[in-house]
Amino acid sequence: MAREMMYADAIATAIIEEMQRDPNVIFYGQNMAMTERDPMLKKFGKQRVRIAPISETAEIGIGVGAAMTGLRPIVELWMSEFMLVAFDQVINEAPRLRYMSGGQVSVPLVLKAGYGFCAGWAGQHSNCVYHTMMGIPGLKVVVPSTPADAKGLMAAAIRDNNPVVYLHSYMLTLDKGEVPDGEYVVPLGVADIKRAGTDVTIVAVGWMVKKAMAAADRLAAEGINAEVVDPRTLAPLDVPTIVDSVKKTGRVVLVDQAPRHSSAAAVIAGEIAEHAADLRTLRLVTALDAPNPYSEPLENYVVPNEDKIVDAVKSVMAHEAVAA
Amino acid sequence: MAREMMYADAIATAIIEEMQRDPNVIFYGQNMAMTERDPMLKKFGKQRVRIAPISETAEIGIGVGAAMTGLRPIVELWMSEFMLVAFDQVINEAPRLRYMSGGQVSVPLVLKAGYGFCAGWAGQHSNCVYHTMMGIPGLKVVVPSTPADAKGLMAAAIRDNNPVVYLHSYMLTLDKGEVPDGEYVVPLGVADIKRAGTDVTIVAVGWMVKKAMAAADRLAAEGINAEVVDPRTLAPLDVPTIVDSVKKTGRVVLVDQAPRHSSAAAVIAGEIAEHAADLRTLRLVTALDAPNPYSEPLENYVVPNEDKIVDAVKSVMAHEAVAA
Amino acid sequence: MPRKTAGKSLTRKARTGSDQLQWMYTQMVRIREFEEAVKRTFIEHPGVIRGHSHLGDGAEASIVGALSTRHDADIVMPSYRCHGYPVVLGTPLRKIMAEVFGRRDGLCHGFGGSMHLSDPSRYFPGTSGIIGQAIAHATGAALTAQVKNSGQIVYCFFGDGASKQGAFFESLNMAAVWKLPIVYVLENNQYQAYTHFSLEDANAVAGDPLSKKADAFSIPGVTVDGTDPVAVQKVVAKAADRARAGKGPSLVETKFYRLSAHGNVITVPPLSTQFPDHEAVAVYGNRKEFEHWKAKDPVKRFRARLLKNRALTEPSAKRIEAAARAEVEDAVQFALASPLPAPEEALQYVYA
Amino acid sequence: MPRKTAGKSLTRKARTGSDQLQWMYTQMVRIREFEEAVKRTFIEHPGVIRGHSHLGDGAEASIVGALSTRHDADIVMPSYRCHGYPVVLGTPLRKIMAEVFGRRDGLCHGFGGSMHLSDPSRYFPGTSGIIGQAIAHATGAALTAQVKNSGQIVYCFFGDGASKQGAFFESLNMAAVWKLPIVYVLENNQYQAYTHFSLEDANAVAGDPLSKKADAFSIPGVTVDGTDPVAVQKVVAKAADRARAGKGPSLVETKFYRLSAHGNVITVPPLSTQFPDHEAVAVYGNRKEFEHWKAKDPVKRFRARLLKNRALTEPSAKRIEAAARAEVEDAVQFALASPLPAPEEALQYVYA
Ligand SMILES: Cc1ncc(C[n+]2csc(CCOP(=O)(O)OP(=O)(O)O)c2C)c(N)n1
Ligand SMILES: Cc1ncc(C[n+]2csc(CCOP(=O)(O)OP(=O)(O)O)c2C)c(N)n1
Ligand SMILES: [Mg+2]
Ligand SMILES: [Mg+2]
Repeated sequence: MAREMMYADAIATAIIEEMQRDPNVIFYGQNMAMTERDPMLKKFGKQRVRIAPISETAEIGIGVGAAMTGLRPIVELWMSEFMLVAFDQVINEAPRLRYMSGGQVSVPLVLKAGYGFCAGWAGQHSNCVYHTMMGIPGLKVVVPSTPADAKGLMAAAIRDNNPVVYLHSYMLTLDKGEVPDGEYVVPLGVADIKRAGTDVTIVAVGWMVKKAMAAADRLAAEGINAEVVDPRTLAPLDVPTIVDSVKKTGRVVLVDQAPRHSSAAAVIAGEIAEHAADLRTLRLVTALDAPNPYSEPLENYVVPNEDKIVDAVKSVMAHEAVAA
Repeated sequence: MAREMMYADAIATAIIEEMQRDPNVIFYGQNMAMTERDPMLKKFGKQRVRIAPISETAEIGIGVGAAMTGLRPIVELWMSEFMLVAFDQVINEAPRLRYMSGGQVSVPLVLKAGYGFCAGWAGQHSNCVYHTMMGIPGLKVVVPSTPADAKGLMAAAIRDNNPVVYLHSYMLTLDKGEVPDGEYVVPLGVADIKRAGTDVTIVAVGWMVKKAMAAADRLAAEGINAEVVDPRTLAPLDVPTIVDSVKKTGRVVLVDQAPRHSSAAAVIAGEIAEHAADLRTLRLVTALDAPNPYSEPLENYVVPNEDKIVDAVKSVMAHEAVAA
Repeated sequence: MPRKTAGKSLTRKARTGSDQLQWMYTQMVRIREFEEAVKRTFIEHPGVIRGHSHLGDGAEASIVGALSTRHDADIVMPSYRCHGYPVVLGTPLRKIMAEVFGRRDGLCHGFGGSMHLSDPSRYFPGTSGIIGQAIAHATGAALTAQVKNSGQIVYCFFGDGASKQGAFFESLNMAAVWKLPIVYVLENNQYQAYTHFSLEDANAVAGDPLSKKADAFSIPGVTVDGTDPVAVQKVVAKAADRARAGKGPSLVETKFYRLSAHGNVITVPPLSTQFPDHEAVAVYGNRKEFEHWKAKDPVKRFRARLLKNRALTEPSAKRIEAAARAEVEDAVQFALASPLPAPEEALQYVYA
Repeated sequence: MPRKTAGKSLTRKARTGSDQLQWMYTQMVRIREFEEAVKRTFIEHPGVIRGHSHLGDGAEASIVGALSTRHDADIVMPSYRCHGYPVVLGTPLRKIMAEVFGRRDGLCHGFGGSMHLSDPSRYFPGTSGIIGQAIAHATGAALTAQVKNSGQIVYCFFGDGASKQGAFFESLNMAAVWKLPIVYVLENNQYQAYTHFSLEDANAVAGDPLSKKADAFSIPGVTVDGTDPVAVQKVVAKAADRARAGKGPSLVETKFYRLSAHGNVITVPPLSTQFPDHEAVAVYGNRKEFEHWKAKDPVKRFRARLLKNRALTEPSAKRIEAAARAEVEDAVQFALASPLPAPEEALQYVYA
């Protein structure tokens, strides 16, 4: 059974279901559960659902320590940039402690944050910082692009015994989609082919999956059959699925909301370069090299969009594919 | 005129010379200038040379504010991981303020830190976190590999009107080399071909340049003529020099002390994939996917070394180069 | 940033007497009118203001009382809730409004918006939207003043919520050790976004004032009625004198009440947004609290007091108010008429 | 981590009387002997210890006094200067030494080393090498205890230097608001690395104790002579009782003196390293200070006091010391004989 649900509700549903399943899951953060009337507080009580001050280092660090000693905390961090004030906890504590202890402790922690709110929030609230968390051994990074994935990946993140950064796109908050009822877990580390195609591979992340799908529709109308691959988790990164698609189509466009050298796309392009050796033609479609500007025309100019994806696909189609 | 000098001394020399040149340059950090006998303190006085508490967020944030109002601070941060507790200041304050002000303010700030001390410092002190600072519009990142570059790039960093993260390799601290006397400025954003070659390009960063040079010597003895390219600054990244070299040799090995997906090498590989479209063969030689372990055999296993570079070069040599 | 040896401030000339009080009232009214106009824009011109805007209504006495002690070249570094300060510093309202509207003639040419005003020519270098971080920047500005021996001091404003961020503690410790010329004004408007400060502050939980945090740095800490500009002026003047004398920082908690909601409702475009009810009502269902503080509206109370004390006549009060309204209305029209920036301009200003 | 309802502690049984005092002396001697052996290893077996090791000599009274109030299942979370705590918790010295030597039989199989000991089976989950960060982890462990209602409390140890890191302030505020069962022990050994605390702490600059920082959270703050284990026991017991009673955290500053240098000299391999002179001498040229505190050596003073009070006889003191020496010597031999891990093992333990 499935139900149509908003992306934001799918995330909330997963959290509620997992909290019902496992009494060790707790949930806290700023500006949540302010009053006794809060539905989560009512359901799970004030031991398990809490409001926190603006103290990300302590909030995340407390999550790490609680996870080391038997809880499974979910920390609500709101915008992903707010993690930066506590970034040592994210990339140099949570993912290191197990290793340094020689496997004795584990840190089952979920850091939940929205990212990339390109809606006039200017230079410090709208950027994508996921590249900073990629490739950190011990850390997992999830970026769901649909309501169903949002639910299934949140369930997996909570059940995972490692620290997981769960990044939801603020731009997708209200998007609707079919979401399976009840237990639904999408494994971490498995990319999803959101649309099968033969001519060109588009690899896109989070909000950009939606844009890539729209671009693929437009391209289809022009006879170009694009495959859209959504890695879903940036760590672990499902390189084989991406590389197989690229080997099949022989052409790839990578779309990312972040600026070029701070994008996941550049790293994925590096993998493709090593593993799909006979690829001839690859394009990156990323944000331009500027922080997010405030004013609308400026912001629209910086952030990637459907047109830019369509153009990039057309430019790679102009190359002869070498693959079989 | 030039003199043989240690890498560490070359950095110190640049700082002293620039402080002599410009009274707006100040220098502070933890565990420095403890007593009146400190030579820097004696030379520049206690207004310009200061000791700071273990407060990286304030140390860097104060540097940002001082830079906004007319000073040119150099903040000594010791190990680059210590910046993580203050990472918002590094990637979401210093590089954004100019843009958000519409060009009214500038932030001429140097954040000096050592990185990658693979000498038994275990999981939190020896890692490479430069990838987290790449591709952040407004931020420059410098990684010198020789004493001469160490001096010239520090001078450039101090004179630059933007925030610059200056990352020196702890492993190169005592290495000696010729360093030009007096004014010597290496522009930011210009890669250096450390060794010219024809058969294969090796792109390496920081300490890995030294390993790549040693590997190139060994390869030369076997008749393989490797070109070693040192980007010197990861931001701005001199893509044309790298791509031209790769186009010339047709083969590339990228060497990086960081794990694969958190390496600069992966990002550079992505650029090569887009720009050197007829490249057939690319290999990444990076740290294995683990935090730095404490014990010596473990650490040596994780970190890239000469042998691994030589092997990777031989493996790419087995491919037919397609370039002219 | 222009550098001056701190001159005599215009406002200081008249620190006592009705000139000063009228100046204060004028500035408070200008801030209030400006914020009301921003709020109205969400209704009258939907879509014109993007992102998240935050108003200073309720903070007027704190802002103006504190800045009334300022000397000409002193530096002002507020939080992201920053409209009120440049209003007092003399930045043309046209430029401020145009920035809030994202226009090319805005203070920051549309790059910063409501949260990131900046007017270095008037000693207002800029703000951060990341809570607490600008406390360190302000401390750095004080370091510049000290190193350059410029005679300037820094006024650093931040919220009750920000006082729970590590940057606050680290910065005050360093400022105290280095004896930097800075006054820290903790604007306790009783809420951090939707959270009442009693839910997150350990001093508050124990019934202590937030200024007690000053003990952690062995510096003076005072709490003052932040709805009374004269009371604020008095304690900030003392702190400013201390800073000017090279004795280091002080912490002043001005306690008042934010009169509007935290900000406009957060929406995903193209859904439109407006200011909702104040959190006391919308979140906590506590209309009584809201009405209690509404009755203490600092602008209204100061007006009544000045009239009572005859520091102001009813006609001159009306003149001040009408002038402020006209100035703000002119700013709105100017901002509406100003063009949006051209897309390609976005790649400017990334590097200096 | 095993979870127990807090039982009666072995040590508590004998909180007064000579059993307890002898237990304390024994633990102090075991720590001291262990640290001396580590220090000697740099000379006797150069290259065996890599990286940076930090000793607890001088901290014995603080560690043992505090932990003497511990109940069986209480959690202990120290800083990276962490050898002494597992010694007291009963972790075999063999395993600790083997870890410091980077051997496969080490506590963490050679993955952590001196800075990252961890023995969750004995309620010691692990440490962080990044200053101040583990204060938040310890606070999180206290959250676990509270949520699970396990009856456990947490002993969180950290340095004077760490009390200048934002994590310290943020954590104590949250612990106070949430009334978490935790005792914060600020080990003021008077130096952060090479910096005397008077150069970086605002309380110290003003002549106040560091425990004054507790005011920022409206929690009890006490400073105690950290060279006297009985004095430490007394104040920590009160703080522990408060935590057990659900009344929340306390801050205890134990003031003592680090007797060795911060750590072995930092070198680039293959240069060899040893412990240099204490910073008081090597950096500040202040041998007087060093000798002053050396004369207050907590182990020696406690020994003398116990002998004087007849809580201990000379022969039993000697027995304790000889046993500790033998235990440590055995640990060194065990560690030397233990194999290094095989290279490929490095890819273990990355994920759970
Ligand atoms: C580090 C960080 N965490 C969270 C936020 C989200 N946030 C924006 S405003 C705000 C409330 C700030 O409250 P306060 O400091 O009292 O200032 P006020 O809004 O009352 O002026 C929060 C939590 C942020 N911007 N930065
Ligand atoms: C965030 C951070 N900054 C700097 C360092 C470098 N560092 C290692 S130990 C140390 C001194 C710590 O002093 P203190 O907290 O007093 O502990 P002690 O060594 O005296 O036990 C410093 C600054 C670090 N590890 N982490
Ligand atoms: Mg507030
Ligand atoms: Mg210390």
